[in-house]
Amino acid sequence: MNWALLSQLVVNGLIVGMLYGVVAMCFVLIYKSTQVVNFAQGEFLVLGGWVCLWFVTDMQMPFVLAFLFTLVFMTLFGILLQVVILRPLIGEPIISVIMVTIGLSIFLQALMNWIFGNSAERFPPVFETESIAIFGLNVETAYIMSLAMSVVIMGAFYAFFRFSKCGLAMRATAFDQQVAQSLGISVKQVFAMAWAISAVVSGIAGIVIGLVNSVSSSLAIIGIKVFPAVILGGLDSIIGGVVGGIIIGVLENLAEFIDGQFLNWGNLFTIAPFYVLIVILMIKPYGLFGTKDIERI
Amino acid sequence: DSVFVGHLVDYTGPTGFVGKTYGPGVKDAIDYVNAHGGIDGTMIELEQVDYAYKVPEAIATYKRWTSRNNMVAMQGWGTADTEALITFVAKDKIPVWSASYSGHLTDPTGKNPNTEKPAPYNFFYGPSYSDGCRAMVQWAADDAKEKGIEKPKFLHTGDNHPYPNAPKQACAEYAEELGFEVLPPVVVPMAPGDFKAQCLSIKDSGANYAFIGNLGGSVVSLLASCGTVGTDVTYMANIWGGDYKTIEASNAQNYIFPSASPFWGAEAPGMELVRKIYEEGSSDKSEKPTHHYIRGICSAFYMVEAMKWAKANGGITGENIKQGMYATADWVPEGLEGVCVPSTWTAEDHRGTTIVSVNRGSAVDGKAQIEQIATVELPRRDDWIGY
Amino acid sequence: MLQAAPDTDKRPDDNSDILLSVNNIEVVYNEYVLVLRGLSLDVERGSITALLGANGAGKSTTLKAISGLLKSEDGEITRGSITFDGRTISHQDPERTVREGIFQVMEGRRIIQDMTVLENLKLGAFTRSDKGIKDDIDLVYSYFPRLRERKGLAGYLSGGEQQMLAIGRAMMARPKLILMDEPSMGLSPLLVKEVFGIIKKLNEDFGVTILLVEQNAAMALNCAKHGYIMENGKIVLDGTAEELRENEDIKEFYLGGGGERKSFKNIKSFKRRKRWL
Amino acid sequence: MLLDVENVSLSFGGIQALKDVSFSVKEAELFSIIGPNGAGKTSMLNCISGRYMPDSGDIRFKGRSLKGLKANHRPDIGIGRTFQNLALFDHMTVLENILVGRHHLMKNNFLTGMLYWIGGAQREELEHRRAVEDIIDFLEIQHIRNAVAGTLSYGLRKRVELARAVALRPHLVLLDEPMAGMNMEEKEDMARYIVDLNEEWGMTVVMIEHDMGVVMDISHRVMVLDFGAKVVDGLPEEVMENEHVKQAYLGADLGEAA
Amino acid sequence: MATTSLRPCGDFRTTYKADQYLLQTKWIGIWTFIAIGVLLLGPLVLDGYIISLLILIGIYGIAALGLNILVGMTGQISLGHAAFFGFGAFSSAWLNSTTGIPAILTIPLAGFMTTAIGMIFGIPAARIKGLYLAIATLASQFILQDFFARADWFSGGSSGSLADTVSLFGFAFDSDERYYYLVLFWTILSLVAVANMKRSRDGRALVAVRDHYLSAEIMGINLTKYRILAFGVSSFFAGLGGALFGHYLGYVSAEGFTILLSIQFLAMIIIGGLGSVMGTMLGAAFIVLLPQVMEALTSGMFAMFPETLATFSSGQAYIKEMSVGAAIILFLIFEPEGLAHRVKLIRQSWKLYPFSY
Ligand SMILES: Nc1ncnc2c1ncn2[C@@H]1O[C@H](COP(=O)(O)OP(=O)(O)OP(=O)(O)O)[C@@H](O)[C@H]1O
Ligand SMILES: Nc1ncnc2c1ncn2[C@@H]1O[C@H](COP(=O)(O)OP(=O)(O)OP(=O)(O)O)[C@@H](O)[C@H]1O
Ligand SMILES: [Mg+2]
Ligand SMILES: [Mg+2]
Repeated sequence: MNWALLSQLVVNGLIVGMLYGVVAMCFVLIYKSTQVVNFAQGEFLVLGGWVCLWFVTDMQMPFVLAFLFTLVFMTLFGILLQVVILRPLIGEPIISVIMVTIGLSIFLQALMNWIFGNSAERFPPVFETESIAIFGLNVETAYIMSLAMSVVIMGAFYAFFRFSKCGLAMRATAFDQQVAQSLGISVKQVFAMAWAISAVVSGIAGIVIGLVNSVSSSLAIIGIKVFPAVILGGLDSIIGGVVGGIIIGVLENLAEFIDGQFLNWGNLFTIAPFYVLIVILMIKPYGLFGTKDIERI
Repeated sequence: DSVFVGHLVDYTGPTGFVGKTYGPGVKDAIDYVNAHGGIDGTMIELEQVDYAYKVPEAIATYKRWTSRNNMVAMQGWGTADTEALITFVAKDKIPVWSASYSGHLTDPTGKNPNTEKPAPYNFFYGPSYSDGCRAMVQWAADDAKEKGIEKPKFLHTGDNHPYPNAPKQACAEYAEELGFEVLPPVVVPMAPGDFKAQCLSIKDSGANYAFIGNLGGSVVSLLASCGTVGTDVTYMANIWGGDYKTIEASNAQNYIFPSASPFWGAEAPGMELVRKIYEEGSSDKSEKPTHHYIRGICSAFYMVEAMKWAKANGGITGENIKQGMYATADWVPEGLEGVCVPSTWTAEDHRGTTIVSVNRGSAVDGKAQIEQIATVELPRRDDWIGY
Repeated sequence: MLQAAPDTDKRPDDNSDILLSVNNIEVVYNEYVLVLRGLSLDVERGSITALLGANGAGKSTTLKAISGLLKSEDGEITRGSITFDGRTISHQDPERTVREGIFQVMEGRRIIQDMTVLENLKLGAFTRSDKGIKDDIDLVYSYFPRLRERKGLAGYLSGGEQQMLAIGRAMMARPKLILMDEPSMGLSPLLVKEVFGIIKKLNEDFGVTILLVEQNAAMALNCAKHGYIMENGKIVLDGTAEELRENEDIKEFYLGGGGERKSFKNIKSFKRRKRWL
Repeated sequence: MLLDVENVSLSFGGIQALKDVSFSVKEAELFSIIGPNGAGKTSMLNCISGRYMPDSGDIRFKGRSLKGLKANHRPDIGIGRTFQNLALFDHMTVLENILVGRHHLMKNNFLTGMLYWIGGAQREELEHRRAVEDIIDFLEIQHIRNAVAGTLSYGLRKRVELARAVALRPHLVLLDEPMAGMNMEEKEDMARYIVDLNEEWGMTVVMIEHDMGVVMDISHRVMVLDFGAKVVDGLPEEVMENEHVKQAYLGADLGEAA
Repeated sequence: MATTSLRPCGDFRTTYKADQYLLQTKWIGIWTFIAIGVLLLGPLVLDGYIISLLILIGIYGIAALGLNILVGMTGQISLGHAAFFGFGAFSSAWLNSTTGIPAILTIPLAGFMTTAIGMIFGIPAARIKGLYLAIATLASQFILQDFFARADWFSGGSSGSLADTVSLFGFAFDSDERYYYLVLFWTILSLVAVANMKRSRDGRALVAVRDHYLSAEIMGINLTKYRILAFGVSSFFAGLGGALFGHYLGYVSAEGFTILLSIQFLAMIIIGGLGSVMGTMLGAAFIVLLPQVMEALTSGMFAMFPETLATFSSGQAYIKEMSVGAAIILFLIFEPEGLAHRVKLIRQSWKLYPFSY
């Protein structure tokens, strides 16, 4: 039993999982307020990455400034999206809206390939130390940044849904748009807000992922990779998203460990999370923190 | 008059990373040929279609070409479309030059017991994936001797998909032959992500040489992650996994990868023509081409010369072009001396070349520096046909 | 403890101006089902107006047309107009209409099941920003003590409890005009009286105008000032509550027979359905 | 006795929805349950129809204990019901909705269904279609036969629900507030249907209803629940005399039809 | 209120039998037979390109039909349909090559093999619902994909496996024209079968489970049984389609049965109209034709005004792909309920013509 390796893998899992968690939160936010699963999530991430990279390399901005500009851009992007595409779909079948996000991902994917190119591009060094050692494992500095951020974002979201009137409005909209309207809630505004916030958070995550992996369109797959995380935590639970992310992160790494050390079966890294996912769902059908729907007649 | 050639490319799909650099090579080359008299007067009508790596689109497009444009030959792209079309092209007698170099495409008669799947009309320029990997291993063997490692360890990394798996078994067997200890493969997803976990496994396994079966973003992520983790393993790539873009994006060090042509900017008699093709070509000049671009040119030129032969010997038809491919041995298209490796195709053996040049690349403050460090010539072993 | 909402502190009787008027509207569902065939009605400021009619007559549709909630059911107003306080509100977004002071109590409870009772009440006051909210919650609880005890999700409430919550939500909103769709549905006799008490109170003390759709015609006509009877998407009869209470047909079909009603048990034979058209 | 409920208790977290309630319903009886809102009436029906399993106590139907009998097997032994909050299949037509009621009486499955003409699916469908049409005629909903249930008005949906319950061909039919949202005239119709079901079709009826007029007139016996506990049961007149009922349910002036 | 009935005026039925006809009105019947006739004559007039498109539409249509049973009728979203499609393709090839059963038979057999697999992967549906289930089906996608790459004995691993040409009594379906008839046969069969299922007991049960599973249970429907069976039935058509696909290509490779295809299947049924049989076919046609049309449009545009578009010439491929995405978005904005819904409304309006309501 190789404890050193195991511990390193676990640490890695925790840290990478935290990032999954951030992306998961973007899903949850959209779902919580519109019941839509956003298949274009991955593209949102990549967009954030590309835009920030563009500010840094082509606009020669210092990273921090570029970072902020990216967030502004993503906000506008989110709102634009809602106004142009999602507003006409208010009150339409959810599944159609989900399909639209799929169309959107095709569109964005192609657009970004065109504008930013198909190949991967590396951020110029942002932190003076590219990586730092934790328990003997070198970890990209960017992750530490994301770690801090995700904690902040999580707190903010939590408070937002717990205490603010908007939080209530969003949940009401998610439950039944017609009822929400009858209470004077502007479904449009709720959607706009949800998509804007989600886009911003995606932007942050995208930048981190870009810093670590270099920005490339194929990173969009992460959008689908976090599905298990989201479900595991419970579709409508912010905290759940993060916990789910961490669990999946650690799982992947443990799977890799077991695979590499004992089974040599290959590919457990990708598959294991899904097996576990199914098992957990069989025990807790609404994930770890998801609210179960009311079965009363 | 003119003949029709279809050209499948993937610019927008998952393999766009390299597709975007190979496709233009083919197109520019054909445009150049047309601009300079075509095939002794016969123009080549090339239609380029981006099928985004989607099989049904590839099929539909192929059918359109065969039924509407009576296509005589085709320039294909990836594993997905090439394999989906194997039986069609054989039936329709349409030679295809794919950019998928899977070993089993090199067996036109299907006599290899391992595969028994004939691919009579499939051609490609360059070493098969298996041979590419074998060459890497052979180089590694010498390298290990120099370094004085007496039983070097080798492992294969890559996703569990046809493309990365193609050379897996063949390469492992050869490594055993050469006295490597072959470790169980490490699976790395084809989609990029954080691969520190895999890097830790590789590091822990104590491998000296790791073969990278993936391409594009995935390779970038792997090299980057392993760079962070800090493994002292020599990474050796598949031919599509190694180019200056990958090296620069991943900030790789001492990255070994094969090639079947000089790199952009290298000096060789044939590079003159390559440069002309590039300048006259329509591809965007924003970034400098990779060696995939040059391989695209070679692939196109072999087809063109086979067509020339066919025209001289009873007309440009699929069958004749196929025969044209067998006409010359140690064949270098005219004007591309020193660019395309001398190749030989026969009716039993579609391994064009088994000569592989081995390169080492490192990113020095963001710019890739690549040097050729060896040339490996593999024996044309019969048991290696088609696999 | 409760300050009346502004501009509604007049006595209900001394104002005879029209708050809401629906002029000859036509409503079509999914582009082919014609439901309202030129319906018109007026609601006097500060009054209670009852709207009665058989199942499927189009009462709920009428209310939805006023509040603008038709859209989300592929319904649309193809003809006619609706004016509220002199402003035309047909075709305008429902949330806007609510902000302008029309609140609908929808048919079939429609409370937000995965929220607590309290959250539901808070949402009732979504458009309000004044301080009164806390007190009003207590007011609602004082009317429906059951609700205070129910701490879980509203979805688990009993049918009647949900109905109470729906009404409570309307009390929280404090609009100019409340559209009530069958408020007494599924309530025990005791609570039915209670609810009509509330309706009166809202109207008299807080000057809220009320358009009341109710199957319990007796009760409705008791507290209403004016009444409309509709059939197949049209108004077929209207007048003051007294007039209607005296009308023979109304007696027979809505109030249940004349003086002493015949037992439900003995209604064996088919009854000729009186129709006004 | 057709139905015996013996000391049934049921609680949800803190809330005691039912405190050992016992009562029994005779064959061919028309039995009403009344009580304040939240008294536990619907919960009682849910226990009988298998939606909830009682925490303690037992329910016997035709002498056979229903313990552990899944809800979806209860139609087979002859229990059918309607729901207080509409529970129709909103995207099906009225006809299909009612046909679903025949589900447990039909044999054809995916395979024979797909073959339809071969293997008798068609014959069976037509038989049951006939049965359903009788119910449609009986409840006078011919005109909406092909309407999509979700688009119907509240009162009409209630009626379709009754039709669906009748289609189960139950011995015991449980009706949860069948007359909510109906005007006097329609209540009279509804009352007629229920009485006919009971007298002509010989069904035993357990009905929850808040309209005292109807309850008094048509039910043979009445049970009153309050706070989950049984207050009284007996003939309608007796029950109406009960002080507790007057106070907690009817409110001061008694017996008056709501 | 007769307006809510979907019957055209002047079309009275005298028997319940007549009322349950598959082809609701005389005219629909006539048109259907005309359509089938045209399709039968197709190969005589149409060129190979169109034929191959029709073949693809048929094959994907069959598979999508299966998905529509699962998603449209039962309300269980599946993101793993492509995997079952692939499984069908491999099973048929495998059965045929190992047992020597003629391909014409292995095609339906593959359907049944896939049914078994589908039901195994459907077991979670016993407890999991909605989007949770949807993501759980992602698992089947990845697990099966992994299996294809791993199981050389079954799928030929990285070098794929050969699928024989189908032949019946010595008549080989070896050309597109011939294969077209095989596909047409199975397509029509599947359409009729599903249409029949929809109007019989179990079809209704599925829809009931989707619309209101609580009351469905009280009405005597065994939820678990139907939820899992739905997976089985849907997988059958996936497998059937896959098998036809495999033998059409003659060569099956694990490439191309990815999540992307699964999503495309979803697109087909959503665009076609959830729960609608004919709609599924329209949706399949939409998705198969869209890229072709866009290709033609874009290349046509660039051919027409080369100089004005010169600046974009490098972007042609991207513009095409973008317009595919845009087309899907726009379509759903204007027709969120799918093609079937639009067709229905059009039928309504001309039935009630000249009185619009
Ligand atoms: N979404 C819809 N689509 C199509 N038709 C509809 C829709 N909603 C209602 N209808 C039809 O409109 C007519 C009137 O419905 P409405 O709900 O307004 O009646 P109502 O007067 O409220 O009846 P009730 O007293 O039973 O509630 C009914 O015939 C109904 O079938
Ligand atoms: N699933 C559940 N979870 C939690 N509490 C429940 C549940 N079902 C019922 N209750 C509670 O049990 C009590 C009885 O509910 P029930 O629906 O039986 O009342 P009821 O007699 O039908 O009232 P009504 O006449 O208003 O329909 C209610 O207070 C309700 O809040
Ligand atoms: Mg109504
Ligand atoms: Mg109840």
